[in-house]
Amino acid sequence: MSKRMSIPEAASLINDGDMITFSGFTIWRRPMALVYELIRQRKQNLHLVEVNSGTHGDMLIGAGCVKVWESCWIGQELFGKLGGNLDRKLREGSILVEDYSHYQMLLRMMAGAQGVPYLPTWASRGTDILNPDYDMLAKAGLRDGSNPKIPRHKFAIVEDQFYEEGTLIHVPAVRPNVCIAHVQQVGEDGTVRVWGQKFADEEAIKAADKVIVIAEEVVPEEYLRREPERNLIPPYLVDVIVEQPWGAHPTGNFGCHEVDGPFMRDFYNKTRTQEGFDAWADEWVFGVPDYEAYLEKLGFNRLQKLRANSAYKYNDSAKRGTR
Amino acid sequence: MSKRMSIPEAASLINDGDMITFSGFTIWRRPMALVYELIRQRKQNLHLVEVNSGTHGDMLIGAGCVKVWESCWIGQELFGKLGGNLDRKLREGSILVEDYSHYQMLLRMMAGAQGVPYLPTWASRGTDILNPDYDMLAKAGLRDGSNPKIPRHKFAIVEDQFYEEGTLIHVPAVRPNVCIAHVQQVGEDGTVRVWGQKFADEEAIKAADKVIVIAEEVVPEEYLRREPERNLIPPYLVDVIVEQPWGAHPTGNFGCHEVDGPFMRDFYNKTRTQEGFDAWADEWVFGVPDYEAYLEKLGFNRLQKLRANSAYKYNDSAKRGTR
Amino acid sequence: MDKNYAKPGEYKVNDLLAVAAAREVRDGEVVFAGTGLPMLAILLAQKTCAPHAYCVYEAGTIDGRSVHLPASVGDARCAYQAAVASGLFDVFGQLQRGKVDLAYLGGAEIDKYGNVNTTVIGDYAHPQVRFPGSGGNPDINSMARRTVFMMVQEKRRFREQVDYLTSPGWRVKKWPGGEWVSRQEAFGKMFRGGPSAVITNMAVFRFDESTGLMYLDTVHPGHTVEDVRNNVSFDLDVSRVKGETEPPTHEELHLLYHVVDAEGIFLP
Amino acid sequence: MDKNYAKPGEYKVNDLLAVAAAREVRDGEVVFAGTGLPMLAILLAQKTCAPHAYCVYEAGTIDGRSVHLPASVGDARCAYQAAVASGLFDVFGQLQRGKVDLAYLGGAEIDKYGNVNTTVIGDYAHPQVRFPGSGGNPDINSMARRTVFMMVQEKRRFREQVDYLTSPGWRVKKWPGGEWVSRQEAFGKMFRGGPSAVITNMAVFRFDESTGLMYLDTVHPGHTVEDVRNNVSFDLDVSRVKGETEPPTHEELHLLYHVVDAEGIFLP
Repeated sequence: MSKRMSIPEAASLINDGDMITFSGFTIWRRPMALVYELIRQRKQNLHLVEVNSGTHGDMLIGAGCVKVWESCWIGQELFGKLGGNLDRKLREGSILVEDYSHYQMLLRMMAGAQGVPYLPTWASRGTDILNPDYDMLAKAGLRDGSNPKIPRHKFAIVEDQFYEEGTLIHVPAVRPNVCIAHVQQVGEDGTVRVWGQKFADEEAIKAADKVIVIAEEVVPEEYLRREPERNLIPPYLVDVIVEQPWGAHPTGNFGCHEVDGPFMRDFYNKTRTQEGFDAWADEWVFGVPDYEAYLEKLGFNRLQKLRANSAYKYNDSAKRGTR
Repeated sequence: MSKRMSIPEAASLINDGDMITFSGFTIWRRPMALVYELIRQRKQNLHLVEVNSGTHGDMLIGAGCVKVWESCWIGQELFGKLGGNLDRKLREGSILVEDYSHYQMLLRMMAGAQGVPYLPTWASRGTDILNPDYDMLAKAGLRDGSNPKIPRHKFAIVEDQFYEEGTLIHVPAVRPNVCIAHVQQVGEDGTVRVWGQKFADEEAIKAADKVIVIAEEVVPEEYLRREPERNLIPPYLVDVIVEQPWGAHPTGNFGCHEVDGPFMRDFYNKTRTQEGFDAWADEWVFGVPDYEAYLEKLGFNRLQKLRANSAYKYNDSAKRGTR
Repeated sequence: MDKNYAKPGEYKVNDLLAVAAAREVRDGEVVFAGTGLPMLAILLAQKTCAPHAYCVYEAGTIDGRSVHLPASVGDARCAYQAAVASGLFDVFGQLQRGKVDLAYLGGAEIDKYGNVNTTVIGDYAHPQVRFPGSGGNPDINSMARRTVFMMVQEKRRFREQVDYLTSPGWRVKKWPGGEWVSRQEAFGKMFRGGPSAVITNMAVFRFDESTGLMYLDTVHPGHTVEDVRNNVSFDLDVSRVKGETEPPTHEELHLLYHVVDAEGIFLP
Repeated sequence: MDKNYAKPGEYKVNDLLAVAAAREVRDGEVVFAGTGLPMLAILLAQKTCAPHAYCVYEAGTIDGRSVHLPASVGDARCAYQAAVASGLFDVFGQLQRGKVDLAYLGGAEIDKYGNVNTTVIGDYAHPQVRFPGSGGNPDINSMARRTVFMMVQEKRRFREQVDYLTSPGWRVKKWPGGEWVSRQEAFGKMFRGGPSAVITNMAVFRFDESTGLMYLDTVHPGHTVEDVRNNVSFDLDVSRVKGETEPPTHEELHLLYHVVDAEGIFLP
């Protein structure tokens, strides 16, 4: 009973309206191969809940796949300071945005991962993040309990009884339908190894009901199990395995390849209007039949120049600045 | 400003009445060298708060160092099924015991590590662990807020407002004065690497106000930093470093040495009475000036036969069973 | 496949316990196991009825493929060829998240509702004996889908009511009030199941989930219903006895003595 | 040691920002830094006034010794020779535990109490511009002991009140009611400090912790108090001006351009 699938097969498991989360951090190790395919399959009404977002999220939003976005940050880092598509859709009123802080989003995911309905925190007291006037899911009538994935409250403010330290914030758990993760290595049965920073991958994977893992390479379980301390996730938490080298492009991947900054900047610059987005997508998403064709379009030498040095774990030779 | 100290110097940092926690799990990777020295220095009124206990805890209790013990388990595993000293002291009424479940103790430590006064859980509903008649610190008048380390309540029972999933248990944070940890490797500045299972070490170290790390070996920081994913704790969370090979004996240590079962069984059998304990301590604690003398008394060949095979990470040749 | 059963006298009581417990595992399940007989049971199950079962140890190893039997869940042997070696926060978190299908547990005393005591005999504040304590027993037993208890059959251990309710059965105390209610009522939406079998040296017991009461399911070869009744101090429901417990096969005994516990640690 | 200061014209405004921010670090401190100028500041501090400071990046690396400047806190370069490479739960947990002494932050708008907006311009539900969002700004700013903001000095950015209070200053909203109270009152026992400096292209500002109000501390060489006042849209307290901001030294500039950002990523 192999868990192996192709990118299109894996994408077909995601239903319109699903709550989705992702591996990675801002513009690092995002499951782009599957993100492109979700756009190609024209998914609708997705509910993204992310510890933080980035190029992948802004792309799904630009493509009109997203109805609700709950997170704390979106942008392209050095390569485009806004989530240009989110900015446009929000100004148009065609997307619902619910703001939490970064740590609050992490704790929401951790609560999901740990099977409790909420976690307490001191983070972000005093801010408009807690302003009930800005509870956009409530204003949209989505906190009535009819959707079991949407909690009845954005927050609760609760007094500490144990040490009398004051009022804490309870943030509700997130339990996405699907987590889509891009990682460096997965075993044939599903043991996951992530190199470098783990970001919030463990929490995102454990919080989700279904887990799709796209890996640079599928390796023998026995190999990963020689050092079980280095592995993040056991096989039974992984439902689908896809082998897709370079599957995180244009985002970066520790030990594998650099961020493709020019690609990202081009995306940002061209997609500030919907017409621009559509033209960009016609070229890079709908204009190629699949991810292999996308990589071929990028070309060998462009990718080769992004490859990580195996000692440094990043590319140390490409020109990045002005000197 | 070196953090290096001797075992006696490190032990002298612990004050009578301090709340203490430890690295390890049952009879694995306990900081025994320092535990022996605490007994030798005749510490009094210690308040042990442990995710789980074992030989080290029962030894401190037998020596009369402990006033309060909060945990979920004590024993010597296969080598003595009870915490014989705890059993005796509790029957005598000379120790206060507060029972939580294992996961509750872990969450208490995690709450301390994460800087929140409590965490919620579904664990152990329906049991006498939640029985207010069995809140022994309250019965002893210790939950009046006068000791800032002791929470005002053993538990709180709280309704979930977000998903209406029912009543959760809030368990209070633990913030020990000191965590004493035995690990395999520490860098000169304090970066900690633990091999194999981490148990609850990360939580115990992060929850404590002061951290004493005893290591099999002190190694160059640069060496540990070649693979930062494998390290558990950064230097600034470590206050004191002691190099003490075999410092976990008679408990076992992944990658280093086996549990010394016969030693442990002998301890268990001989210390079921106070007279027995005192005689045992006269031989193994007060009868040797320091840990080096203790190891010398055990002898080279006894220790050598416990040494781990470097591929297996445990000793694969000593006779363990009847075949 | 014809089963080549061993006859009474060809196996010891612990062999039967391990075999009966192993048969509770369904293939592909995630199983929490403790030290001793539970380890034998899950390791045997992986070699017989449930080759794709995953074994999780409380100290923080997942799906180890030990080549030498661990003598404790903290043992370095647990990590050998494991999928993950982490710590308690990982494995207990997965348990709370609902990822554990089955767990093996033990106890000093049990009552007719499956409530177990591993804490004290006698008055809690002034006990006659202090046991090791709860460990993860109540955590696992309140959050796994099914639990199997392995116990010694004695009248004083099978009681109308236990001295201290360490681990929750099918009728429990609801706090803060402490009133006795069904497990289903106490756990509400977070009810996932509960104790599904108690396996002793004499018999296998199961539970009526609506009344919460323990009943006799099968009696081990060499014992009678009457023997069992005489070793239980409450009024045991024997109306549903299905017959004899299936004895170990020679194949299972071979695996136990020559593969699972080849060193003779738990099966001397 | 005599300091060999650079003259106006020998350095750019970002050089001064990085240098001024670096000087806020005390040796041995644990510092949270974000992408860009904050990275330059902590890396410069480690090479000058605070050789034993520890740098923590939000994505999960601690005390890296990068040989190539990271272009993002998620960058693989952050992990080079780090003490620990873990994830957000580790580093935010340490922050909440009170282990972070100082953090560098930024913002699009700031008010006279140091409240910062990085979320929207205009009405929250129908904004004129949507910024990237809070990120960790409010987490760090509510739980670190001191924070230093690095911002662009413009009248429209230094406002009487920000459009959205993303990150808490010295007078904040207390929920659930939303009344304005002092930070000390809002945070109670968990008050640990707060914004200690705002460094812009024109000046350094600090806060009166009792009134919560921002005041002008020093003015950068080449600017006047009047210049600063003209680029602030609230009534700025200039009564405590200490004089000119200490300019960069040639040594600091050398480190910035030839060691810290040798590739010219943030300092072209």
